[in-house]
Amino acid sequence: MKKLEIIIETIGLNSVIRILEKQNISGYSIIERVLGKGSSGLRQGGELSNVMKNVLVIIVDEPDKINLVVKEVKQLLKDFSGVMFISDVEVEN
Amino acid sequence: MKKLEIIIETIGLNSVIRILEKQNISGYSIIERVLGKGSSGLRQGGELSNVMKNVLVIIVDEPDKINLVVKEVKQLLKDFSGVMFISDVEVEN
Amino acid sequence: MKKLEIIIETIGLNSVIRILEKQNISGYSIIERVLGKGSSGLRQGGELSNVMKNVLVIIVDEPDKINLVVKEVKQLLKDFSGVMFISDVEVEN
Amino acid sequence: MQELLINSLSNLSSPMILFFILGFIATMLKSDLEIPEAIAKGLAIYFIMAIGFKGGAEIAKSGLTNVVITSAIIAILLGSIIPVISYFVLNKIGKIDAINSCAIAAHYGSISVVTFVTAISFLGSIEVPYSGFMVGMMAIMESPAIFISILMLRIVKRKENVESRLHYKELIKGSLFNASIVLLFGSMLIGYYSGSEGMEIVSPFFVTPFNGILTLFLLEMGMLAGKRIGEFKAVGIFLFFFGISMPVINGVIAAVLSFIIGLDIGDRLLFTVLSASASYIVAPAAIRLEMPQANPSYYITMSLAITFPFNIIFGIPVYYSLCNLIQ
Amino acid sequence: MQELLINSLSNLSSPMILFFILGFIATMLKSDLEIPEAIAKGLAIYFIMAIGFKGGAEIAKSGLTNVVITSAIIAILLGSIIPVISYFVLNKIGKIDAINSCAIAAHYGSISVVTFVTAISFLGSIEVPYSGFMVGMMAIMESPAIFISILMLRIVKRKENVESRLHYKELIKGSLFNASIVLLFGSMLIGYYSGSEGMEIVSPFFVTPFNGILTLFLLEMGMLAGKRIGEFKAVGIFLFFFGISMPVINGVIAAVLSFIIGLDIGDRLLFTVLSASASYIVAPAAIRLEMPQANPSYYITMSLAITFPFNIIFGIPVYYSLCNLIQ
Amino acid sequence: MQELLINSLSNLSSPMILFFILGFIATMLKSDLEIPEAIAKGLAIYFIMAIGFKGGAEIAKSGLTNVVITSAIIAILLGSIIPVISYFVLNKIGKIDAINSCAIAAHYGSISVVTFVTAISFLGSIEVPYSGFMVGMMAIMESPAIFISILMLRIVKRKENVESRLHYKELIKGSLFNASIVLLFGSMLIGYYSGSEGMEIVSPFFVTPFNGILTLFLLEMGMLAGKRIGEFKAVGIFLFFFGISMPVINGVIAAVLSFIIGLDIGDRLLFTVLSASASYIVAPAAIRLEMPQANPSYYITMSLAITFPFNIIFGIPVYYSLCNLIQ
Ligand SMILES: Nc1ncnc2c1ncn2[C@@H]1O[C@H](COP(=O)(O)O)[C@@H](O)[C@H]1O
Ligand SMILES: Nc1ncnc2c1ncn2[C@@H]1O[C@H](COP(=O)(O)O)[C@@H](O)[C@H]1O
Ligand SMILES: Nc1ncnc2c1ncn2[C@@H]1O[C@H](COP(=O)(O)O)[C@@H](O)[C@H]1O
Ligand code: NA
Ligand code: NA
Ligand code: NA
Repeated sequence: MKKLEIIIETIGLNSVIRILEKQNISGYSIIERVLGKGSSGLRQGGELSNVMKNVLVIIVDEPDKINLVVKEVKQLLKDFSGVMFISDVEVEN
Repeated sequence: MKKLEIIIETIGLNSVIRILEKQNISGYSIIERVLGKGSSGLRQGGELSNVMKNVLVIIVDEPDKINLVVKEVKQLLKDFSGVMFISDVEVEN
Repeated sequence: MKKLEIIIETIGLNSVIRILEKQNISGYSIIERVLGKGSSGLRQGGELSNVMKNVLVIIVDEPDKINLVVKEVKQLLKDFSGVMFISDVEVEN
Repeated sequence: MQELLINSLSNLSSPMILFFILGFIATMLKSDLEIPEAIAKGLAIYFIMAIGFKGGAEIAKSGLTNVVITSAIIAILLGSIIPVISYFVLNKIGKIDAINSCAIAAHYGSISVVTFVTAISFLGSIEVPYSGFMVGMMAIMESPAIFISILMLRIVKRKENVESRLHYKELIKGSLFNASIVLLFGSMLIGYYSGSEGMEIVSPFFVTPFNGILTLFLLEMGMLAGKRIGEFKAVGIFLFFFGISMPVINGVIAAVLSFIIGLDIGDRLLFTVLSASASYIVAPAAIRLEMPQANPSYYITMSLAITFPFNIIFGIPVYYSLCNLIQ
Repeated sequence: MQELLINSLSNLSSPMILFFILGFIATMLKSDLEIPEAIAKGLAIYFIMAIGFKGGAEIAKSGLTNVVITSAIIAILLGSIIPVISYFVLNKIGKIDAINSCAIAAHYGSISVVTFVTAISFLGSIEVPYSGFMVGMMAIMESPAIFISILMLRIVKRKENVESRLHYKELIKGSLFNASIVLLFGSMLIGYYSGSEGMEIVSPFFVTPFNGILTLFLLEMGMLAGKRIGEFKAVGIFLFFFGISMPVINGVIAAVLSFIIGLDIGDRLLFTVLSASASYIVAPAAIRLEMPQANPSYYITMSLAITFPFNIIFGIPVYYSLCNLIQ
Repeated sequence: MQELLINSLSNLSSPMILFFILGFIATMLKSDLEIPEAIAKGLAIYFIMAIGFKGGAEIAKSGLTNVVITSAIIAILLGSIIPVISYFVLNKIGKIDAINSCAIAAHYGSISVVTFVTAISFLGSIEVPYSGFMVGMMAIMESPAIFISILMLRIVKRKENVESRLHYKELIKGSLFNASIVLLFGSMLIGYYSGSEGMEIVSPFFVTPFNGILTLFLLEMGMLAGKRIGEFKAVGIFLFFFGISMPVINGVIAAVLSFIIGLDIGDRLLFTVLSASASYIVAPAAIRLEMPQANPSYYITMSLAITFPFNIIFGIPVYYSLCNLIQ
């Protein structure tokens, strides 16, 4: 199985969830209030609009499904700040 | 070394810690307020009881120890919502 | 690409960021309020000084750059509680 | 009847209720109004301290009569029979499976602190007094239904040889020493012990702005309730009607019982409200632990998004008229 | 002139403003003073409820005259022309690229609730009344500038065939049903409906400690503003001066317009302050969504760390003198 | 003696102290009472603003005499000798290693704001006045002990050639410009500058509900303290006794010194309480940075879970009697 981690600015979260829903992803996890730095500069919170904070979305699924998600999120990341990386995991259930 | 990530509903955290303690795991980390979706539906917080939130527990240890933990947590996941996945990491100390 | 995860006590965060800046790391992410247990005992929060909480810093970069960071953070971890681990990731952009 | 109308309208025009409705609607409209959970949790503690302290101080002033003991018995009785009745309605009439029936029953047998606080504010607005010990009755009624429901499930399932998963220690800890019970009894004791002198010290914080702070809290509660509106469909029509009719049935039982033991109208209303209310903080946590196969969407949505708004908006004045009728 | 001096000094010696400055300085000194965001968000809700309720209750008492309709028209007008003027100043004089010009223009056309609250507190201190409906004007002025700016960008970019990215649904939802608009209008309605009786109930929370709580809130706002000081250099000299001169220009326009329609001095000050203020909660979220190529460092730093402090510390008494001059 | 009893009992029946004990016990019983940290941090800021402002306003009213300078000298003196004495007790009598001795000494030489606030509330309850400048003394006493302890460690370790790790910049920033010092002095200045007029504006928030809000804060502090009870065993019997006897010794020293310089009873009590109290916010952060080999479990548990409760519950009335004796 593959683990996809998407770090994206908070206002992009809804769009990511819409993609996951469209691709019928069975499960995902969200960590809010992720700060950071990237090509678009510092995101260190400290404002009331949440524009300067990121979220981390974790998705573990079949490689094929992950690829479909990656393709769509790639498109999304043209408009939203963020990064995305994939690694191998073994799922235990 | 292996990295084990357990995402489990908040009320299951104490049971996970008990397992880690029993297996003499030397270290672990906990991220609270993890939202998500899985086979048991949405967990999007927004209630005062913490029943609708997850935690993420990260454990890095020897493969053997991780296996012992996995075995016991698997049992636990029959009663609590959650998932568990393992990956390879290199520890630097 | 490599993913470096550093879990370190909150008061060490500034020093980590200084290293990342010195090494010209292009991006990193920070998750605050990480609790845990390790060789220095329990860090379960519950105090107003933040001395008993950790942060998780995630850095995805070229292996060479990661190695430079690892070397310096290793030095840092002599004085601060924390652990550090590396894994392989595929970056999608 | 006319009185009911007047009370209902007066309730509906109280800022507290209106802000609750505002919060509910705002969230339904998907307004991005964020509710800092920390604030909601802090306010919950404030209200428990405030009513506990006030109850204790009142007891210190007026003393305790024998009616307290009868009341405590009634409280335990109500907490024990409501889950049983609820179970049968759910399982036999609604054809809900045994596990979910037990889980939901536990919630309706337990109580909601915020509903109680709103009823106290309602009594204040119509200037009807109530006894300080009633706060203790709330604390007493929090846990019995949870134990009874777990017991029921064991009886029902005893043939199925279901793998037993009773976390005795955590359950008892969580039910007897849970946050609100410890804090409620503790605050009552403190109020009792520090008396009217203590009351003077804390009243600019616990009494004067009480209703104002309640508007803020109910706004947040309305938002939390409104957030679950999406899960209404999952709950289904039967459970929806259960969520607004079971409270009335439980309320009638409490109104009658509290009349029989000779309580005054204010206390009777509070008993009625406690019985009609459903738990959405303590019970979910306990039931999730003990009945993992039950669906939390059911019980949380029902108690928080159906029964709680119903009680707050319509229930309280209706129950008050009910208590006035029964005499 | 002398009056301006007196008002400025009195403003500068008000605890609210002083705590704002303290927060700003403390953060600049890199003091580790942490601002629990949950508290700031909770206080923001408190102030919206408080001024909304008070506005509504005031309308219930004094009624509405035709001036409300003229005022609403002026509000929409101001919200529509300010972004256009701002755009031209930024793009033609400052040579800022079209996208960032549009993005910044949206912020200066929209409003800042906290600046408005501080102006209300200023009017209270010099005992000048204002009309309840002005709170509604604030709500009305929040969104038009955002729509106008997006429109401007489309017009400017129409030749470039820029890939269009208008999130109609989210934009309208976020602009019409956003937190502060729903809560402001809702609170006004509640205040109107529950009237002076309701006012009595909530005033120990929403009126009596209002100014005191504002000191705490402004301390936090000062800290948030001070935190961005590091990004001043990134903003550059032109944008810095824009951030302190555009408010004055916008203020003059509003002062004149509101004088023409015959408003009293209090209401004129509020219109001036609304026009002079720049949004740092609603606009950033909307603009980030619609104009991802614009640099958020610019607009957040300018509205939160330059214009907001300027208005709070110097602007309000200056605008008051201005309004007094124009008559 | 009788007076001590009366004061002790009166202290023990104050709602503030009782809620502290309730929080402590509730957490020991492992009640799931959660403490939203954001609320605790917000309240901490509230109290610093409240006492700072009040102190400054008081100075504006009564002026400053020469005693302030002597007091400031005494404050620095106490902050410098207490860590030295503590070090010798810990290292020579308790056989605690040099690093942990220095670390703990820093905490007992520094101060606890909440203990000071509780002492102010105690003085209010027995209607004994204190001087506004004493709030400044608290700010002055926060950092010297931290510097002295670091110095001591360098002297002790100079032979061992321990790799030096002095974060000069961060240390000085963290000690001189730390949150509470900046906010305390800032609030005093604001209170001084805005005087009795400003006081009138903020007093419905900073004065009237002060004691009531303190009950909520002390409940939370009690919970934080109770949460560490599990680490008592790790601390050991010697350090436990140190935690309840060293404060008394330090208190006696302060009581004598403040008597010698001719302070009134209220100010003497405050000096005594400051000396007796141990830091659990500022010192831990500084010491963790400078002495990473010291065990934070020791100093946090001792100052937060042993000395703080001891001072709050028993210490303050005892120190008051002490101050009364010495004259
Ligand atoms: N190389 C990286 N490693 C880890 N996190 C990153 C990296 N680059 C960007 N991020 C995260 O993604 C956010 C947006 O990145 P960007 O779009 O590059 O500004 C940043 O604020 C970081 O939280
Ligand atoms: N495939 C997945 N990837 C990431 N997180 C998951 C996945 N499945 C479940 N989760 C997380 O685990 C929680 C419980 O899952 P479940 O027991 O399947 O309902 C969810 O709320 C998610 O936070
Ligand atoms: N083996 C481990 N796996 C995951 N997290 C760890 C591990 N060891 C330590 N940590 C984290 O690192 C922090 C400091 O560790 P230490 O320096 O070993 O006390 C702990 O509080 C944990 O949050
Ligand atoms: Na009930
Ligand atoms: Na404006
Ligand atoms: Na001390």
